[in-house]
Amino acid sequence: MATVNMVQALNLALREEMDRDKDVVVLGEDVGKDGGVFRVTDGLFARFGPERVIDTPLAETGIVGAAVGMAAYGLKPVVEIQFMGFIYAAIDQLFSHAARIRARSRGRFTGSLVIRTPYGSGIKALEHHSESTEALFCQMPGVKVVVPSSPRIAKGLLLSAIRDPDPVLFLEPTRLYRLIKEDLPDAEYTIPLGKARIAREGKDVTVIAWGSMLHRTLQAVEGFDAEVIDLMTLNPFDEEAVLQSAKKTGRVVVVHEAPATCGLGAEISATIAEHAMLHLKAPIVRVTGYDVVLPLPKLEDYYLPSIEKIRKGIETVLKY
Amino acid sequence: MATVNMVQALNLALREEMDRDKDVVVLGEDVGKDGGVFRVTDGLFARFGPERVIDTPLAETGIVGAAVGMAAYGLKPVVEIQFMGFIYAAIDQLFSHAARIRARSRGRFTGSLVIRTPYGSGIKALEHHSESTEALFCQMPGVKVVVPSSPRIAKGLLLSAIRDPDPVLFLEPTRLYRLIKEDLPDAEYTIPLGKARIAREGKDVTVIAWGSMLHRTLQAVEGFDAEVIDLMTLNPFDEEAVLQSAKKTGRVVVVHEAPATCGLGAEISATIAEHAMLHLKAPIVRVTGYDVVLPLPKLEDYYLPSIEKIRKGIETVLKY
Amino acid sequence: MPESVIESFHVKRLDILDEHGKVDESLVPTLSDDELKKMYELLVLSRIFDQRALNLQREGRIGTFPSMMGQEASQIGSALAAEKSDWIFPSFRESGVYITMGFPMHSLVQYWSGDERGMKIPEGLNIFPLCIPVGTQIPHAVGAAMAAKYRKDRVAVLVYFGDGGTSRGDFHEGLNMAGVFKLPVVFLCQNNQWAISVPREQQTASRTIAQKAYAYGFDGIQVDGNDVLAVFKATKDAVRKAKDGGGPTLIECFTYRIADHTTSDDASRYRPKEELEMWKAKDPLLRMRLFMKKKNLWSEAYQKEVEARSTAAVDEAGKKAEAIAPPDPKDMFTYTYASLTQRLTRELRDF
Amino acid sequence: MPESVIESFHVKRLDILDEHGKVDESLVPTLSDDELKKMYELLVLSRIFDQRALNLQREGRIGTFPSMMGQEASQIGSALAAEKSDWIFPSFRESGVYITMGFPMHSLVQYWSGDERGMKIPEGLNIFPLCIPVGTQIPHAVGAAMAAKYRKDRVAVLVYFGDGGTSRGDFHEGLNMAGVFKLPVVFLCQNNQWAISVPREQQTASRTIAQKAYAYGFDGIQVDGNDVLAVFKATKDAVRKAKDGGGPTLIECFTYRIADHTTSDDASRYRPKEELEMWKAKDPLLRMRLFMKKKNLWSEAYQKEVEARSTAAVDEAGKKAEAIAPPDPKDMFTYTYASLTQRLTRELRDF
Ligand SMILES: Cc1ncc(C[n+]2csc(CCOP(=O)(O)OP(=O)(O)O)c2C)c(N)n1
Ligand SMILES: Cc1ncc(C[n+]2csc(CCOP(=O)(O)OP(=O)(O)O)c2C)c(N)n1
Ligand SMILES: [Mg+2]
Ligand SMILES: [Mg+2]
Repeated sequence: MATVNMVQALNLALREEMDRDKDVVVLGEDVGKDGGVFRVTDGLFARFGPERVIDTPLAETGIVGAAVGMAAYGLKPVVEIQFMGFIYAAIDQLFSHAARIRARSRGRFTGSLVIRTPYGSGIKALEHHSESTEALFCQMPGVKVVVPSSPRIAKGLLLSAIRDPDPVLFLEPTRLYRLIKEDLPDAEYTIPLGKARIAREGKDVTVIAWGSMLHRTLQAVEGFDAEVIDLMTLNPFDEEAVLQSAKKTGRVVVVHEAPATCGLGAEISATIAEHAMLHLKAPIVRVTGYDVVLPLPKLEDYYLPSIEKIRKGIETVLKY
Repeated sequence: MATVNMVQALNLALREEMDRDKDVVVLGEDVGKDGGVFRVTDGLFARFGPERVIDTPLAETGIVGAAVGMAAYGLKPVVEIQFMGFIYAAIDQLFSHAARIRARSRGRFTGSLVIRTPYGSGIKALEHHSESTEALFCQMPGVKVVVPSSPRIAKGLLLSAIRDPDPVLFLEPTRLYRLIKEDLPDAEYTIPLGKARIAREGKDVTVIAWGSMLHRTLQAVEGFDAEVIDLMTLNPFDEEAVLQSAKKTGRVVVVHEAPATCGLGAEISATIAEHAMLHLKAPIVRVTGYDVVLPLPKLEDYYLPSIEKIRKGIETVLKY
Repeated sequence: MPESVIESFHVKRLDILDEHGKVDESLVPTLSDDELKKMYELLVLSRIFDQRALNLQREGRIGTFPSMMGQEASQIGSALAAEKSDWIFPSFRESGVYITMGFPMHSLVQYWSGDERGMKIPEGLNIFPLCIPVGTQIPHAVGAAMAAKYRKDRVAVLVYFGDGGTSRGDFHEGLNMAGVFKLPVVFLCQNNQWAISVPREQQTASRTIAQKAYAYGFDGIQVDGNDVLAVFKATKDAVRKAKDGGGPTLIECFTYRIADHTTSDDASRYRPKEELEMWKAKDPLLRMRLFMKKKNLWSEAYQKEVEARSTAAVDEAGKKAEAIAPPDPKDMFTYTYASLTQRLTRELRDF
Repeated sequence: MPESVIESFHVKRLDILDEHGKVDESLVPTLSDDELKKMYELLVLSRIFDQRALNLQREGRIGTFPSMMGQEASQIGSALAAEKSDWIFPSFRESGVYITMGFPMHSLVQYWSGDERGMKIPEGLNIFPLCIPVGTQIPHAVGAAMAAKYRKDRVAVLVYFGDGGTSRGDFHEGLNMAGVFKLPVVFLCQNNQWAISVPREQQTASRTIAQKAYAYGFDGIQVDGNDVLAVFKATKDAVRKAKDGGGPTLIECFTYRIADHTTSDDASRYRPKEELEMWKAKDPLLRMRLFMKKKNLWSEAYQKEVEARSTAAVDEAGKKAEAIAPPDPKDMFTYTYASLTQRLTRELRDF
């Protein structure tokens, strides 16, 4: 039983899956010799060689576009985009093709590929290195979006993502890369996409979060009888689990670091407002980043939902 | 007083503003000699010449990227993207730069530019020619998103968009281009961004829509005492108007042709669920396109919110 | 030491069959009479299919359609140089390529009538559905070639795009990757001189499209795109080079879009009539006919017979397409994901 | 008629000052002694600033920092060829360019400490904030040049990017537009042989970066990027050509990234030590010193004096930056839009 951080867990998942299935290839900038700027692909180049662990030119459109062709040919490409802030150039290929090739070819070709990318704030990084625009991708039919919240979960979800027949955007919270260590079972395991996880049971309020905000949330709920849901798959998200908990507690707080406007919190809130309204005892509160251009490190902490802000949100809904 | 359709109204707005302000330039694919594939820039090339009405190479990233540089230099570029389905390659330049250059340069440079693009379904077009992904753009702080619903409104909003100091995505509903004619006042007028419009007063239910769906909505509400809001500016949207009406009627239906998931309806619903919950008598219902890859013409009508579907949504909330 | 030349390039052009049916014997590809006839018959069939599609559109039986008229030699000549096992990535104007590769014509008609079921790719045919966002198919071809190389399959990948497509970042990123990894790709640019209303000189300032290959470290060549023999030879050579590990080639087929951009376009708004007339004289079918005649492979009777056969096949395709029952509205839920999500299940239930 | 050559190119390389301080007199740009000294002093200042920044990062007083060590000649030589009225679009490694253009050093320190206020561009200085998404600044420069041309302003636009940047679609679309519209842009590629861990040969298969210009119909030239005189001359010529309506030029500064990619990188994981040593011998400051010495413009005393002055200026900048009070948290609401939206007003109120 290995005790590992998330980087190591992801690395293990890649290595084991590449050992198991030689159709799995890794490509991206600096994923080879360098092992990726966060070392998630460390050692894979030495183990599998340059044909399977491919250092590409600096070209996000081309990388994801090539992955579409590889997937159509029958491989299982796992792309690394160095930071989520650099994925925008790949959106056209992801939305116009990866998400649609199954429909366009009536199932003959699939966009079965994974795009891994570090995301989120909280590591005092340069501009464009702290993006959290997950909701952009949840909006496009055909794309799946996954965010792990711990090493164990990261490994299980990544294996499922690689084996999934549809394109999966796999968002890795940089803040969690080395923050937590966990024991991994030796036996192979996967965690299904599309299912949420009750991270903590409770009766008075449901708090929904994912990625690095899940941890702040778990700290924030101390002292409340709160149920905490770790969404894990953001699209398609586990409506049933969310609605069930919302109906049970009658109070909902959604936490994410992206700005409020059109963030995933909006979709979750709207889904509840549409399908569980009569069970609600209080307004649905969103605790999110502000609707501003992401500030640089000096103001990062003021931008992010803090434990205090999350507690305030919970207290607000508990007032009713 | 001229009676014109939306294409003519937009053309007038461009011509008058270019006459008024020589910093305004138009650029895009086929906007010159051809006058744009929908003829919105018809006659501008002859009137203002190739330096101001610029036929560009086929390069959406470069076009919007160049517009960022033009705006920084002090011009007011009005970009035409031939169809919204081709805007994805420009998202990186729009999100990473147009939306942020003001913040990045601390106000020294601004992303004061307009991106016009035909959008929406309902004209039996080819794949990628019916996109309605407006919510993608509402999510990015720094970007404004505008959708006109009539010729008169289109002219007033486009003038405001061109004069706006921030980047504006101006979405033109292709279905409305030639559907409606309206009289335009001879005197110059503008319609402020950020303000919604009560298209119809009512007491029992608030129905929120924009663009081509507004017209279906106005037909659908026949016989109901419904208040219809034409949002006009999708980002930043007029929260006050929306909340005021929602509080008044206690029942809300949002209509848009984009899929439900993470559509703008989600944000509107969430805003109401957060700030007007106690006034609500019924769940907030979204009548939207399905969460599928947009079908081709033969199934288009089944995909779009129909008058019947909108009426069903209204009846649903009126049951409470 | 001072100013020194460190690299030189020479861009070549290949012409074999001229407008008068005269050929450069030293370059004519070795093709049997049957192969030459097949080539010619495909040119005729494509032309007749194209004309029919334009008629169907006028009659409102299909939607917007992009005619390939004038580009038959570029499409048939290149597609004939591919084997069935090769991978083909068309753009949106490649009816001639689909037909040559054996894609059912009635499916094309069905697709253009607004029915996605027409793009169901038959098993065993490695051709991609047509790609509408200009240039975006280029990286797909590069990725397929990476996969083929990784699997050590002896296949070439052909990807089609226009002169306008060369301006897109996808072109650049795709060709650059193909050069770096020395991939078995043949980049086929049909330079038909126009991108809707934008003439070739305003699309790029380079004298040729072919020379763009040198930015990526491989060869480019311009061929007379109305000369089916030249296109065939250049593509055949590039396909062989690709399969032999020689890496990618960029082929610029210098041709012309005779029709409007699509049926929604009116080229008279922006295109000089004289230019059109000048190019009509370069018709790829005409010159091939003259060549065949010299070889005693062509006669009036043969022409009539070929046209009759082609027309019958196109009639058949039209009938077959029209006979297909409209899609079940629920069909739209089928292919977004491999299986229905919770939400899609609910939406389908309430549909 | 058969296979004919229709276009030829010759890529040139410019070298003026070699590693031993020897110059090609026929090519040395005419610079006064004061101008040469200014040039040398900027090389020294940039080097000292760079070293200081690396120290500040080690001490945790600034965040991640990309060193420009080894590229001083490319940056100072090119920036000195621009006038104050010209427009400059740096990438993210151009400390030397900012310093040469007169951007306050303390602002650079402030910016790298994670404070956006450091990127407030002083009025009258036409330099863009640094650009982190690789290559995306290239279209901005092209747009600014379109605007300048439209306004008939006699300005050149200089845009900086790396070898890795040439792989991005933005590079392609930007250079292509510049060629089509014959814009006054100087494209300055600092080919420092590496894009983080990706060596130049894996970035593109073309022998040179310079030759990529011919894909866009204008000239490209490779210069010894460690030779400040060659970089200055090539840029000066390109700037003049731009202002005279001659259109764009691509300049490949052939240089080397001596330090790690950034302070978060460890180049020893992927880069051969010998290569690094080989390039250290080509140090741009050293050869300029030898040249100055031959011209009796350099002495030990002078060196000490220049270093002292530079160190004092850098100390001063550091102090000034550290003395700045931390930003007001509410500052983050100020520049997203020209004025606060309804929502931002609420968020600010509840802040
Ligand atoms: C990315 C993108 N932008 C714009 C369009 C609209 N459009 C369709 S075809 C076309 C011109 C294409 O020209 P070219 O590449 O030369 O191909 P051709 O039409 O000549 O066959 C344009 C602008 C598109 N389909 N995709
Ligand atoms: C679009 C984009 N992708 C990835 C990155 C991460 N990254 C930062 S610098 C760099 C390498 C850049 O190499 P080059 O262009 O040669 O410039 P250099 O670092 O050598 O100065 C990469 C991959 C980025 N900043 N932007
Ligand atoms: Mg063309
Ligand atoms: Mg480099």
